[in-house]
Amino acid sequence: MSTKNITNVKRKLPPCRSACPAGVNVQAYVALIQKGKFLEAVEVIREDMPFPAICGRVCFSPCEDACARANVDQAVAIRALKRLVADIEREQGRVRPKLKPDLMSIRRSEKVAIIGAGPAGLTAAYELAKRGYPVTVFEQMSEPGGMMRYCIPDFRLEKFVVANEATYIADLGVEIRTGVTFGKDVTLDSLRRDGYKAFFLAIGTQLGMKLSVPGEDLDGVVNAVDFLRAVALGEHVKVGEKVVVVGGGNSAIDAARTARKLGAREVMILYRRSREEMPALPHEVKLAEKDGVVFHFLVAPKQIVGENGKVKAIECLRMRLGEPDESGRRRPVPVSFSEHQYEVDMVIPALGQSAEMTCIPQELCDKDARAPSIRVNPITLETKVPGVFAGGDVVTGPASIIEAVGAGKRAALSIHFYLTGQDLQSGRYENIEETTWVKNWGSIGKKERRYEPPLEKPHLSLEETAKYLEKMKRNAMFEAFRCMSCGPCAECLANMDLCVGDKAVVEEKRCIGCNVCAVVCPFEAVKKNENGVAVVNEELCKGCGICAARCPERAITMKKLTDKQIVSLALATVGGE
Amino acid sequence: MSEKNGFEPKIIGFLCNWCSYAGADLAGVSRIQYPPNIRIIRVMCSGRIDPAFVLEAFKDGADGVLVAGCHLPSDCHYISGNFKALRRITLLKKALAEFGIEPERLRLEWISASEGDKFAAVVRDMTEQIKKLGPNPLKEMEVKSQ
Amino acid sequence: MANQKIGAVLVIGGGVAGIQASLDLADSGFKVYLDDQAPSIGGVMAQLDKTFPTNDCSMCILSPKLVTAGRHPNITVLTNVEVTRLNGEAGSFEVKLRKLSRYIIEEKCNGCGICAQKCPIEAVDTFNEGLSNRSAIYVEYPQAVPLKYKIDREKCIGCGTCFEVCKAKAVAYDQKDSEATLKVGAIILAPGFEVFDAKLKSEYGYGRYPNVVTSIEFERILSASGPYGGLVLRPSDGEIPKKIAFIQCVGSRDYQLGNNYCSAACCMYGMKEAVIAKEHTPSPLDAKIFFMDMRSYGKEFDAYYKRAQGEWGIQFVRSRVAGVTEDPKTQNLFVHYVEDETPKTEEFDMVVLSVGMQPPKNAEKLAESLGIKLNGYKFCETQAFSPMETSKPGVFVCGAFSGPKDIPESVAQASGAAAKAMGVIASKRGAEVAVKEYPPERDVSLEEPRIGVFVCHCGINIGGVVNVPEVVEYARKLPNVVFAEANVYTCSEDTQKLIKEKIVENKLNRVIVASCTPRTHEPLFKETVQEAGLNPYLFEMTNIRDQCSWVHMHDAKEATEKAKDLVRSIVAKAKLLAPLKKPLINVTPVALMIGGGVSGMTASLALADQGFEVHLVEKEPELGGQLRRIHYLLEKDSDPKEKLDALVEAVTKNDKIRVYKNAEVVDVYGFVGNFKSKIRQKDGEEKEVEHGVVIVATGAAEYKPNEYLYGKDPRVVTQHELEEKLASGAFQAKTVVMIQCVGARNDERPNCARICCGQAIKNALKIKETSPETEIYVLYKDMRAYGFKEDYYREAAVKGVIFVNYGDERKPQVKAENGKLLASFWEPVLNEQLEVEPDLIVLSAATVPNPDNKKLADMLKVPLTKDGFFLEAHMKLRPVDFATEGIFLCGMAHSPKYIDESIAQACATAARATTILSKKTLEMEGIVANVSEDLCSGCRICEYLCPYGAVEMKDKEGKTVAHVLEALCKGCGACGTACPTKAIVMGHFTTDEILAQVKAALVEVKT
Amino acid sequence: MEKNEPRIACLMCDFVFCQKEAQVPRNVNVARVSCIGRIDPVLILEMFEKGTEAVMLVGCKPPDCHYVDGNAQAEITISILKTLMSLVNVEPERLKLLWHSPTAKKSFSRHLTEFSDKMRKLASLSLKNINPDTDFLVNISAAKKVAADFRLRVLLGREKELTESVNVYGEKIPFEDFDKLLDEIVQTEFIRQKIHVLTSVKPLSVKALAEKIELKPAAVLSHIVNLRRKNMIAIDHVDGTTPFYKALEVK
Repeated sequence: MSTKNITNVKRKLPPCRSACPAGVNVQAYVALIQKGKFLEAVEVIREDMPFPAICGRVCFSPCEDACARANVDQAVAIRALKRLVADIEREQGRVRPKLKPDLMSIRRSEKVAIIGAGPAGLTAAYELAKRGYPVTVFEQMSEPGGMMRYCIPDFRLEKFVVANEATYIADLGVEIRTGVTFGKDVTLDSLRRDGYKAFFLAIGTQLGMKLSVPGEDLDGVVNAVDFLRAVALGEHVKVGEKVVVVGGGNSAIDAARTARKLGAREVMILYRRSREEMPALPHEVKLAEKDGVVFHFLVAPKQIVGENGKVKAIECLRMRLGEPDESGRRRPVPVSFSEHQYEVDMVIPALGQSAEMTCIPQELCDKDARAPSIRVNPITLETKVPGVFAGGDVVTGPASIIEAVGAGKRAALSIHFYLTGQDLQSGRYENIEETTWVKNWGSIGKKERRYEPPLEKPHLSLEETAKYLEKMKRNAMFEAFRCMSCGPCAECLANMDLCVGDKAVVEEKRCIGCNVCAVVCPFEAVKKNENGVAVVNEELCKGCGICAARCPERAITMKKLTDKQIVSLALATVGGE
Repeated sequence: MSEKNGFEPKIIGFLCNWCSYAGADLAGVSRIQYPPNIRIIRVMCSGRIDPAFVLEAFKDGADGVLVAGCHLPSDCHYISGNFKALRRITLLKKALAEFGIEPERLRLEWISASEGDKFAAVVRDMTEQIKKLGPNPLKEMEVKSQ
Repeated sequence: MANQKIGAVLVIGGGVAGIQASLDLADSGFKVYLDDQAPSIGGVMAQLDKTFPTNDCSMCILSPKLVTAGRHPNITVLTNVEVTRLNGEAGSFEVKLRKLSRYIIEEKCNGCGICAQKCPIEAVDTFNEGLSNRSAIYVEYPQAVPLKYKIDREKCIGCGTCFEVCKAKAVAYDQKDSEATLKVGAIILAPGFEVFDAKLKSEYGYGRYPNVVTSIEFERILSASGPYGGLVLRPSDGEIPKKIAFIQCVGSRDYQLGNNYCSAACCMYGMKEAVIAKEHTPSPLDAKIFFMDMRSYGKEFDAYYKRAQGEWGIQFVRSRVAGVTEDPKTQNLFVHYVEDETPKTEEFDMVVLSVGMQPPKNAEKLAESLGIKLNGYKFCETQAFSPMETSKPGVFVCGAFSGPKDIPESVAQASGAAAKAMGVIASKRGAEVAVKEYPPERDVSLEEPRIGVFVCHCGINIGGVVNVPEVVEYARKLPNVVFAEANVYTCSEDTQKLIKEKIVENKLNRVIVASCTPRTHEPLFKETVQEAGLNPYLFEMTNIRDQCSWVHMHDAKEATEKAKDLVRSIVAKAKLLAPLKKPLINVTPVALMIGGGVSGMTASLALADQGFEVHLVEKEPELGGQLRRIHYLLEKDSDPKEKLDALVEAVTKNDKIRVYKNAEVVDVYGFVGNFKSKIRQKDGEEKEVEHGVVIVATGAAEYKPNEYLYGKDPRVVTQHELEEKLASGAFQAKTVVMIQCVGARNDERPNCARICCGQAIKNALKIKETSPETEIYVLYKDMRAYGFKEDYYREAAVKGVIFVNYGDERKPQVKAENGKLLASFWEPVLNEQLEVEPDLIVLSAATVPNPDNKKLADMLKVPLTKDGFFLEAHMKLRPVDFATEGIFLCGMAHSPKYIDESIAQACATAARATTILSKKTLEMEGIVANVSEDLCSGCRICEYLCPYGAVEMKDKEGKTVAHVLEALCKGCGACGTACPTKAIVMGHFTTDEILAQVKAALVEVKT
Repeated sequence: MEKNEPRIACLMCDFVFCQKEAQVPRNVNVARVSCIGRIDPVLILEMFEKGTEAVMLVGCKPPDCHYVDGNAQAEITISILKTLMSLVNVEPERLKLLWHSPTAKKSFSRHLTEFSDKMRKLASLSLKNINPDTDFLVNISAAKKVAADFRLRVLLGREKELTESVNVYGEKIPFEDFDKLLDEIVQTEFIRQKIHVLTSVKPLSVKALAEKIELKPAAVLSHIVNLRRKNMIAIDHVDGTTPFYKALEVK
């Protein structure tokens, strides 16, 4: 059973899942990886989102930020695990959706149009298709994937990976129409006329933000988005000898690395704040440094110096960090008389993106916003026009893939409610109690990460690849064991016949209230009630049975795996009894 | 299973407050287990126990009666109540047979406040013995006469 | 100054002496703080199996006192406490105390014991003298008061299990030691003694040979609640011994060890242990006691000795044992000793060492913090005429701390010390204690019985076995039960409030609690119902814990059925309960003192000091009694003449004391609080006086021997006569022979006269002082120089006094030939008959009871011993009380004794009398016999049976009927049972009530 | 199955169990459990009692454990069981705790085969069982009672807490001290339980017990005293000068 439909129920979730905008059941697939059930693990991820391979590569992984393991040593390498299982799955050949019969059986007639085949749009399409809606996705570009396809360089996210996951969605019956420009080829009205009952605008942000310093028009100033898209489209892109990238996000890193790979001799990144404040993923930064990219922190451009209409140098100011701003990061403040110049021949601003005004229907445009965007109800994503929903970067401004996925899921749910006439507010992830039920942090042995994501794909022969993969699998399992299974039973189905539904049961009459069960329970599943008798919280009990093994009065038994059963299992053929 | 084997006798225990009742308490404090057949009735002194009480108890269907007091000669809180009990109960035992009651059904024991063990042992032993004797014959007579 | 006095007393030490002193003070209107270093009170007596000479069960007689002290509203029991400093002076002290942490919140602990059952850590059980283990959380023994657990911090590993299982939430690991300051007017020291460490006598092999045990260990071995369940077993192999040797004087009378004194109690307890061991052993047991002198000097002790030799067949060997060795194979023991100048070895299965008493370990610390002096042995220093006074005014002492002594001596001293303390703060009586007021009683006589039943879970003690909700449900359906409910702890403070509310809400007129034992908890609940306006006798209790859930732990179903039976049975009784009045008796705050010797005068002064009037009746023309014949003391610490004069002067000058000389009491009528007596004065005139108590202090006299030419030859004198000679300077002799036990320890008077040995030593030393060249022979049976008197015995021997032992089979011979006195006697060391020509033969004549005792005993309706001394209520714990309330005895009327002992007893009677005289009215127990006069045939059986003289016959309309003096009735019920016409009804235990209870218990429940 | 093949029970944490292809020797029976910390020491003893000759526990190699520290609990169990087994007079090597992982280099089958081979070299336990001279059954039933005893189990349950964190007084108990204490308790309780088992068959004297247990009579007596304290034993009768003790039923 998918868990996403029971979201209004008060539920306790482990921090990883609760941090994930898409609500991926991390604990469950990690548990499956512990057991080496890699393919099952991918399926668990797909319960909640359609991009295991993509997210396994480029997700910001808020789950890892939240991971309780960090209290002991380091977070579990969740993203890397995800990538590995997705890759293992791909090894097996083309993946066809294996939808559960109960989902496939419902076929609905209300057509849904989704604008934009980026992560938000595709996710919404995926979710709606699973519910049996006929869905059409309209995409301006020639390939689906949006920024995933066009803005992330191949060395980070291979094109075929995006293609595969889009294909998986198409295989569910989603029609993806590429090369269709919204606002030009189709409009809301035209689509309505074509019989579409609901709409999801997930057009993303396509325009790179400007530096807003003198000299920005000079030849040799290319915005990161344009630069990366051109590369992705396979256009011939000329890079300079000395390239400077301005910005600290992943795009900046991508642009820098791409430039370097395209032959730039020197590539530097200028960032206003210090390394700690950089939004880019740390391992990406590391890779960039490995690629020879030089970082200059606490530096901001003042002007681009040109010569003959071409970029000659960039003049910068030193910055220092002041008080924190609304984002919580410390605001950079220019240091007077600290002007200095770098000689460069190419400047790539990578300061973020904004939506294209032309794509946004007039009636939906948020005029108050700094950049063009669509105002929506943050929970339901409905716009002021009934039946029209919007989400993703176009609403939030440039954000992460996983946030877009989350938006796609929310939109899909809203559209479903809209089309079935239900209250849009209902069924949301609310009342989430996020707790880690592991006690005694001190008693947990430190386990260093044994599975770091491979920095670069190794060039290996076929045979070697198989071996490599085996090794990776083993490391992945080690890594998965670092998970402390903080949450209640994740219904991972890892121990299908043993632990599912197995709960500790206290025989009240025998319980003396010594509290040993609560002491040995790795979670907080047993507590004494006001009568001093141990009570098992079945929601939290994961059926490990340690309490039963330790109860000094032997007052605890397991519902399924009883003592008697263990003995008879152990003696089944041996004792002949 | 014969009826006799399933028979659980009811025993009335008259215990003096100062020694024997305290001894029974000590059996409890020391968690010494004995069969649940006895129903204890507290009196201040074993000298208070009228032979009539014992006879009434038998008449009401008791299968056994225990009278317990302080050790002779001088443990008695009331100086000499235990001697009085000794005389009365000894005489009564002799007379019981005339009522058709086995004298073994009536016991007089001296149990001090520190003899929890002894109290439990007496109850255990008495229960066993009366089980062997079977139910109070007066009860059977009653049944027959009805 | 007087205004600053404080009406409270601190009693240090919670042994039997401390408890007695506390009870006397508390019953006389003073606040008492009873402190003990141990976690519970009871002291050594709690460890003993039986007590001599009556072989009473020690716990049986002690435990009611423990409970009373624990519950007394005027007594605050402070345990785990040590005194750190004392400031101030008599009447107004400030004492600093340190209370060591128990790690238990005493107010919350209800003693259920789950913690100890579940504690995983074992420790050595010191109460059982290391013969068994206990848990790291423990009470010393099951009857301990207060029944509060304690964590042995040294052993506890801090696993937290006790905290978890304690339903009362009483465990507090963070509890710290605390300091407290008390303001008191006087202090009584009763810290008791320490048992001698037998390892120091290495020749006896204690600690090396498992079958050598100390006497205190042996007490635990004998105890039914001890490690071996009361069966005597050899620690080496668990076999029942066939032969046990008792070695006396281990750590006593041992000059080399520095313990020259005699421990005073060992001879008797050794004998007692031998006797009880035989009793507890199913197979034949030989017991042999190795002793130097058999010091069975106390009241009725020699009779015990005789029975031990005869009836019980204990063997006695007069020899100091040289050593004990072990047969490593059998672990039997060889006792090596010398008898008849011949070295002998005898094999035994077990050896018991009668270890002596030592001052408490903290004696010096205590003395330092209190500023009192210790004697050379580090016992508390006292003087013959002030045996309870320490060197610091306002600080008194009693019990073994002032010198080794047995229980009755300690108890007497304890009461005596209480009297002394009362004397200091008499003006503040009642100042520190609150009298509890109850609401007026509801008249329920016309109401139908409306019974409320409260069933206690007692945490899981009951609820874990008995299905309490089921019992409650069952109780609800019983006839007349209008209310029933379950409580987690019915005894808790909030439940008391609840019970009171429920009584009012449901108009309950009978209340039943089904919980633990009424022995400890009935008074609490009675108080509760009384606070709700019900007569306390409308309360009943049934015991479904100690006598049900705890003893049927593995049979929940049967236990539940039994609990129902018990509830049904008690409900049947409760239906019939009637309110009882606690009789109130007015008290005349006057004492009648019969006898004007040192005891009578001391007791009179002690009472007068507290403001009570005393009529002191002396038969002789002069006050002073036997003291008049004493010229000097063995201890030499004071001049008896001076003391006598001071006493007489104090008595005659005291306006509270009315002295009648040449007078006698001819009639006593009445009962406690309300006596009327006639005193016939010198002129024959009879005067009637009213008084609340009687104290018998009639003393005793020196036996006039007819043995050994006494009266026939002037050179044969008694010790008293010798003393006169010595005092007047008329003594002159080259050779003196003293013969001990003249008129004592024979068939006619089997008991020891106690003081003659001391007299002989005293006079011998005096002779050696004035004429060192005089040869003195003391012919004795046993030199009974007990306690510190041993020092003088030794001194006399060192100074050349020759002590020669004789037995009954070879008594000394005395004859006069040719004007010469000849004394011949057997000298056992030389093994030959000796003959000397003494100039003087001194007979240590027995002390014989006052010949008037019989008459007085009849008048007072109190008993005498066979010897003709007065017989107290209980030889061990009530040494100065008669069984009849309001009458007391002291001094030599009780039995022969030294001056200090008489003074202690005299003060003791004053304290005991004060517990009555200090009250305007006495509230008696309501459970008494009632005579239905119409039915009474006047047969007098009840009068004859009543051990308290509470039944008297009176005339009612021409018919003689029995009448119960409620003040004297103790409610035992013996009369009611015996009454042939059933005219006597026993309150609260009526025949109807008991029979209803029986009948209900036997109802066959059809389920 | 061939005769003389040692019967081996293998209990395996399900998180280790994923090599379905593992070759299991015929004399070994593999049972899966949720976690190796699930194994109550009593169960292992029960297996020995019922004819198993060796037991192998397979758990996730520390610090891997799906339930955080189930394997640490298993270690505690094993250590106490080894002590008990030597008291029972069963070679402690008959009990093996194997840390394994599904991807370990050495295959699980090899572990099993090696263990089985080792066990084959030991004398058969079932022979001990048949031989009335050995008190295997008495010992094992005593050991079971020890393992089921509150006193021991409460400490086992708190071992980690007390030795790794602090006790109620805020003190940390050195592991060696705790281990020594546990050892003492196991030794003591084993003798007591053995006395209890022996006397539940028929009343015995101290001397007879001392001979059977090979202990000094004095020590036996002191154990009896403590059994009495817990109402586990009582005097049955006295023969001459020798008391005979009989075990009392414990719930």
